[in-house]
Amino acid sequence: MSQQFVVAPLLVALVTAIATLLTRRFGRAQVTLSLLGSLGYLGAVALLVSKVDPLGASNVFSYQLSGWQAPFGITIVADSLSAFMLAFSAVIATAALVFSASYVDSFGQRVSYHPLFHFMMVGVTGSFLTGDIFNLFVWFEVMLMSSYVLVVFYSGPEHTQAALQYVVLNLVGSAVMLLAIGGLYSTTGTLNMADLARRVADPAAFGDFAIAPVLGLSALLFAVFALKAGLAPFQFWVPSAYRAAPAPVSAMLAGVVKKVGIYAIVRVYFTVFGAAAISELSLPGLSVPDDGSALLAFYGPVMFVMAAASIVVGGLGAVSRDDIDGLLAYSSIGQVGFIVLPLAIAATAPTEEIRVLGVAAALVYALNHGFAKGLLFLASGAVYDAVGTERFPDLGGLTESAPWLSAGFFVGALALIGIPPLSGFFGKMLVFDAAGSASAAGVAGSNAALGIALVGAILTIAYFSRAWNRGFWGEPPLLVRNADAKVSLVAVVVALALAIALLGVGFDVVMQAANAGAEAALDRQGYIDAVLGAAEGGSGGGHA
Amino acid sequence: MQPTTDPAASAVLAVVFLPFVAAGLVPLVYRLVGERTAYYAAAIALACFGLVASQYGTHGAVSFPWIRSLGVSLSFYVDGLSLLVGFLASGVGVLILTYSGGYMHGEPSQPKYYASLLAFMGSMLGVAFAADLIALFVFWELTSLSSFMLIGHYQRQESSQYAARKSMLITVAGGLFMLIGFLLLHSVLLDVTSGSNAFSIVYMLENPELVQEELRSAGLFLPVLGLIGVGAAAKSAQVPLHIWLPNAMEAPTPVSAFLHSATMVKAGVYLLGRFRPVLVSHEWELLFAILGLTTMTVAAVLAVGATDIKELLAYSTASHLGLIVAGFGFASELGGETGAFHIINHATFKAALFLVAGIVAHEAGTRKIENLGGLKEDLPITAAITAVAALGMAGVPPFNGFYSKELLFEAAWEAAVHAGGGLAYLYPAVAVFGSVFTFLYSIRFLMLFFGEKPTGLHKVHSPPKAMLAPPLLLGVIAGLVSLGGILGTFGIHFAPFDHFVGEVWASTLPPGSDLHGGFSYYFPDHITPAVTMSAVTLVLGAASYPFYGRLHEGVNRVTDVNVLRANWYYNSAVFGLNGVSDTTAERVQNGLLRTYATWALASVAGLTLAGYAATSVTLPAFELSKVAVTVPILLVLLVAIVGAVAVSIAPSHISGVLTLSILGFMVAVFYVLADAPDLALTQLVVETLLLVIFLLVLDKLPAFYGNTDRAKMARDGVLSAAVGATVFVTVLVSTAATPTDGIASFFVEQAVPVGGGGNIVNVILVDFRAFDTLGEISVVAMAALSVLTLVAMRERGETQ
Amino acid sequence: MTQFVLAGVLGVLFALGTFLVLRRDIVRVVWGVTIISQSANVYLVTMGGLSGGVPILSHGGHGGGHAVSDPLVQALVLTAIVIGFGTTAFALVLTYRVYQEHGTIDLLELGEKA
Amino acid sequence: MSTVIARTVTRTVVPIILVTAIALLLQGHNLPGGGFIGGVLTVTAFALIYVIYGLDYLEEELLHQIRAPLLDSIRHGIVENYQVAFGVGLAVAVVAGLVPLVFGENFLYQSHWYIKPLPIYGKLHVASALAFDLGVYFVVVGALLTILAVVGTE
Repeated sequence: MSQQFVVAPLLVALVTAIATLLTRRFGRAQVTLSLLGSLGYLGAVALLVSKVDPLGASNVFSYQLSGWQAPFGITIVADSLSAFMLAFSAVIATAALVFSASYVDSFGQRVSYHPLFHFMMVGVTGSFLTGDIFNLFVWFEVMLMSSYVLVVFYSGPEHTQAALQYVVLNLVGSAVMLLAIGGLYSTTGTLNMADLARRVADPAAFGDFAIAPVLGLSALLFAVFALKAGLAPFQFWVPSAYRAAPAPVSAMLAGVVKKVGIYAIVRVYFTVFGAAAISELSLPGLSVPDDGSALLAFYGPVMFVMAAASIVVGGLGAVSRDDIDGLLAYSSIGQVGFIVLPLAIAATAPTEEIRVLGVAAALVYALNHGFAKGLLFLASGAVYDAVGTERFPDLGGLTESAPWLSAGFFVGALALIGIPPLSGFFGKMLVFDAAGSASAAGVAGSNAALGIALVGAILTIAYFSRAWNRGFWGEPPLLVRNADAKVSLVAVVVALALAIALLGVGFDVVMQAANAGAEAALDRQGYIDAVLGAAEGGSGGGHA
Repeated sequence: MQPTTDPAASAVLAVVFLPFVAAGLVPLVYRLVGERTAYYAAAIALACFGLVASQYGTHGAVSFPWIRSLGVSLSFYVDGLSLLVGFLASGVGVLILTYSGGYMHGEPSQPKYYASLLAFMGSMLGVAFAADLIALFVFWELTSLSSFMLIGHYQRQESSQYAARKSMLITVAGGLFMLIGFLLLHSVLLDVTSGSNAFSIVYMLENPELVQEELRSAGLFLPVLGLIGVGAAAKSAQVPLHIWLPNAMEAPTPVSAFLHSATMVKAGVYLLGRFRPVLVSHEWELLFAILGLTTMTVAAVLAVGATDIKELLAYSTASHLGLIVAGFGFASELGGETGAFHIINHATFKAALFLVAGIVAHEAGTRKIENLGGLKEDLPITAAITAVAALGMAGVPPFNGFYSKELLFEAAWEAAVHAGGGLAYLYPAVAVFGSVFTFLYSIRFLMLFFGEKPTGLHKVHSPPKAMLAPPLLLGVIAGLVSLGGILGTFGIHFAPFDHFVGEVWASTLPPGSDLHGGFSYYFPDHITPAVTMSAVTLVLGAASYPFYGRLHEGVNRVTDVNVLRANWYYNSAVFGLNGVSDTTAERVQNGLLRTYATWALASVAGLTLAGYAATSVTLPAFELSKVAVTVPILLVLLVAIVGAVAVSIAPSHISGVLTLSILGFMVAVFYVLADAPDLALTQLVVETLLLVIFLLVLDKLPAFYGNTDRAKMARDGVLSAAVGATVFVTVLVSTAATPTDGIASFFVEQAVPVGGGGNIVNVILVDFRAFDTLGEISVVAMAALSVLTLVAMRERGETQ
Repeated sequence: MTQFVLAGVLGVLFALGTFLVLRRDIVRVVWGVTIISQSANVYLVTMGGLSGGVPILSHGGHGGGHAVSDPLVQALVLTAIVIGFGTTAFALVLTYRVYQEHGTIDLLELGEKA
Repeated sequence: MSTVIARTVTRTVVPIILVTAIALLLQGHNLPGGGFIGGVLTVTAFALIYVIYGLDYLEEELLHQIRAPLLDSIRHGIVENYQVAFGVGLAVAVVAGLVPLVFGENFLYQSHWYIKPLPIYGKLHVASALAFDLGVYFVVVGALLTILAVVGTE
């Protein structure tokens, strides 16, 4: 029973966080430890991925913390879905950290930057891996607490104000999450997600508890996840927080932290609640399938409306922004809509194929958005570092003085627009494909989904082409002509751009991983067996 | 048909990827040879041309696996149509790149220029040969992208930026429509082909009837047709999406000649030719014949209104693309023939004319039509080239454009007759009307070389050889094609040429179509409806040419009316979008936490209550509950509420904090009564510490009492009530549930024997669920870090 | 009927918290958040059942000797209280810093400045 | 504020609080208490000294050490010690969780032993969880003191 690799990424991040906390007095050593820790994290994630997704197979591993058997102890679970999320998060995090080492001023690094960054990764990793709903709350809080501080990091007027909004909304969110967890525990008698999935699917076997409230309770939880993902109408904190945070932190917030909300939606609604035995469901104007996915039928329209609103608000808001960060922040709102749109389709899908396709599309889009938006925020940071501003009115002609940086930005923008063969194209294509397949299968609303996706995609072209013209072409002002982009920063941007191109050309691997992730997300029984079956077989019982 | 051999995989692969590799090497080459990079690039194009030529006579598909999990392969298909576009892309490429060697002398950013041109050529070759819907789309979008880069070549100029963005918005967005069309096609084919061929164009070409049938039965035939049509129309500048093409002339002239007349804009018509065998039908004819003829006419009229020679040529290009679209649109075999032949003719005369325009602009220093004239004295060879090309463009017999236009007239007439007359006679009528304008602007262009030299125009120098040779070659080819028609009348045919055009034609027809013994063309020797139409065109054209000036004015007066200009709609939309964007940002993200919280909380309440309503949750019976609230607990809770109310209406910060701690202490007492001593202790100490921190902080804050707006209070009250109601229902429904086998009993049983501790709560915290505690202390540690950061970074804030 | 009283109490507490969160004064907003999270804790404890016994066993090792209140929710709430303490402390210091940077704790004024 | 009475009371009360805090920490496994509560109570004792005597007294007279503050904006070097305390606390908790890995058990696995015979005490029950709880204790003490010191200094 040495499946320590499951917990390894979390431990590496945690140890790194503590090590960088204890070495604050020794600047150099701290940065070195931090970078080493980040590489170690990358390695731990790679190990986990290689175990979960060896060629041609996908496994589910569960690990009982403190050695207590599920569902009593806390379980962490590594399956293809978690592995997918962890894998791309680890890469983006490493890039952001390397960038930070030469971007954030050394005083800031010494104060708290590195421990906070790694604690954020602890929270992210814990959230991706945990198989316990309350434990999810705890890791959310770890992630949030560090992100609060990182948003307010520069501690100026705009930073404090942005953080205030971010903090208050999320504190309310935390309370709502507790409420939901309490209700679910009281209703079902468990906190373990696999156990929860088993119980809601067959309440008769567990005391015949009332299943009806589960939908409302899960809706409370959904709002919290939507808040984390920055989905309209919970997107309000996004623009100011992304503007306020240091560039690499914005890259993390948009590229990784938001995706935790997406992951939670996929995990909790498709894996855990997907088969809730809700039989009587009345949705005005909508038909409810009788194949045991009635709960998802409720979330289909909900997710659709939220996704559509996000796409429109984010896309429209981004067009005329006067600064790169603002544009990227609004863009993030819109892009999260693109991630959730195929989930809405998956929730209402009539066939298993379309359901898998929808979830896989969301995963691919999440990955692409992580890379592309991460790159763009880092590029924005590098521009700021070189020019001293990232406001369009003061920019122009960057391609002349910073060609590599501009090329990196261009690749990121094209990836989000969906120009092939960059990875972003496949994200967009799969979103269209999911909606198109649903449309061909006659699912209500799928044509609307196609339309919204198209509008959003055109808006993306509109705002990025405008940004390009204003910032990168045109007459360079003096500041830009004297710009001296730091090689270490530009290198990270270019490396990410290359990664985006490689992921597109070698998309087969990504697609297989996304498919495996989607299948894992929908393989409820596999998840339950891995957590509860395995526990009976061995790990926790014979304790002490 | 003679037996054909399969294409060579390596050659096809090389022809598509060689330009990309070469493009990647451009910066290096430029460093070595400087401006002579033009000839390096031309050599690459020549190599591609040779590779394409080596595949002449082959027919079939080669395939390489790419994204297996999606069924996407990198497969290529060689037939007449793809070879034609391949020849155009590489052949015109050779000429353009050579020409650039002279034209771009001393221009900035040449490496980017040549790299983009080569990448474009590769993309275009990819479009030509791709036999997989996704692979086709990949190359399709890459052509848009390289076009964006090239139009924006003079990146400091705002007009270039405007033009580049416009072309990107229109062509890339159009591409997205096409992508959706492809994906719908794919999802329909997925069931039929069991997945393996769902993206395969070859499969579709082999089973056109099946594909059409499946599409129709899924109700997706029209959507797919329309979506693919939008993609083609955007790329091939069909009305009203043509507006990007005139602006694209901001690019250096070789680019205009290459991308925006000879090749990239042909991608759209190529697409129609490619899908014609699969989708041709009554609806197809209606859609594309009308679209094409409209474009042909409208763009020809606009060309008459042009004041700049490149603008004139741009509208002319759109017009001729319309002609080709209309040709492909007509469902008869003749339609395919028209399109196939005119693609060739247009490429020769239009590329030649663009290069001529480049010479004129380069040597005369102006592109204004009114400032030019009498150029033949200084540029005799150029004048000769122009004569052949412009007369071909005008459709004057016996020049090459005449023969393909004859085919259009024939196809239009036949379609009208076939459709039983009536409104269908508009086809030939509009075709003639549009052709008159084509005649007019073509002659006007030719007249640049004749007549008086305007006073402002000085001695015009001869262009360098590198700039003269390419148009000369194109002019010679156009001349040869023209000659072929005359000879054809006497039964002498350029057999290989006719055979090739026949191959192209065959590619655009469904299997089993009648090619009437293969393609041949000749000067008409008897009166047919088409000949009559040609004659009418020439007579009307010649008769109205003297009034060209007035027509020019008239057209411009009409296009001054905003609502008649597609551009006006584009500009209004794009600039209007900025306003909408500002409004969105200001209204939605208004900076007020109250707005944000209102939306978020209202959504939480709404969503949750909707969830309860959807499952028709029933509130539990009055007496049934697992929760027994005793009287002391009740009293404590009531005091807590009083505390909370007092907090809400507290007149000052201090009183608020003190009442808040009453609430906190009541909660602690509640924990005592609820048999939770650890919680009570914790709550007590935490409450004390919080009180201290509150007081310390409040000491520094001003006393602030937000003045109360009654309307807002009422709204907040309603929202608060909704949130309260949500919680109320949540509490009620969750107290009613009675699951068995809850996990809690396990902890009670195991705490002492295995956990080794009597305080079950503590055993849970440090053993059963120590993982939670680990997270919890991380948060506490970070809270301390956060406070440090907030204070320490204060002075540093300004540095970033 | 007691559960109705309980539900009513919690509903009112949440409503009051919500009302405070919507105020202009940052300090009041923080109070609101505090009330909401304390109410969530109270809710969790009541879900464990109120009529058990103190979940502390004598060290003899007999497990099911007497019925105890659900110790799990108590542990969860303890975690939640501590986390809530950390975040509230941060929010308070943040409030102070907002005042330092902007010279106001009026959210309306803050919003208009942005 | 610092009247003679207050100072006298503080001198008496602080040791009592500290002893209670440590008792709560140690007995937490069996009786109400534990790392968190013990920690907060310890902080209360320090807070009392700090309120009555001021931070300078605590720093100079009681701990006899003056460290140069790492961050110039944090006036009191003692905050450094607090920070080390919560860093070390986290480290202790994590190491306590990691040790079982050496024995092939899972992260955070806890065990307990009876050590006997011992003079006077008879047998002693030692739970490995105490190490973890000790980590919690240090985190709480360090973190809360940091917050109080920083907020107080402002």
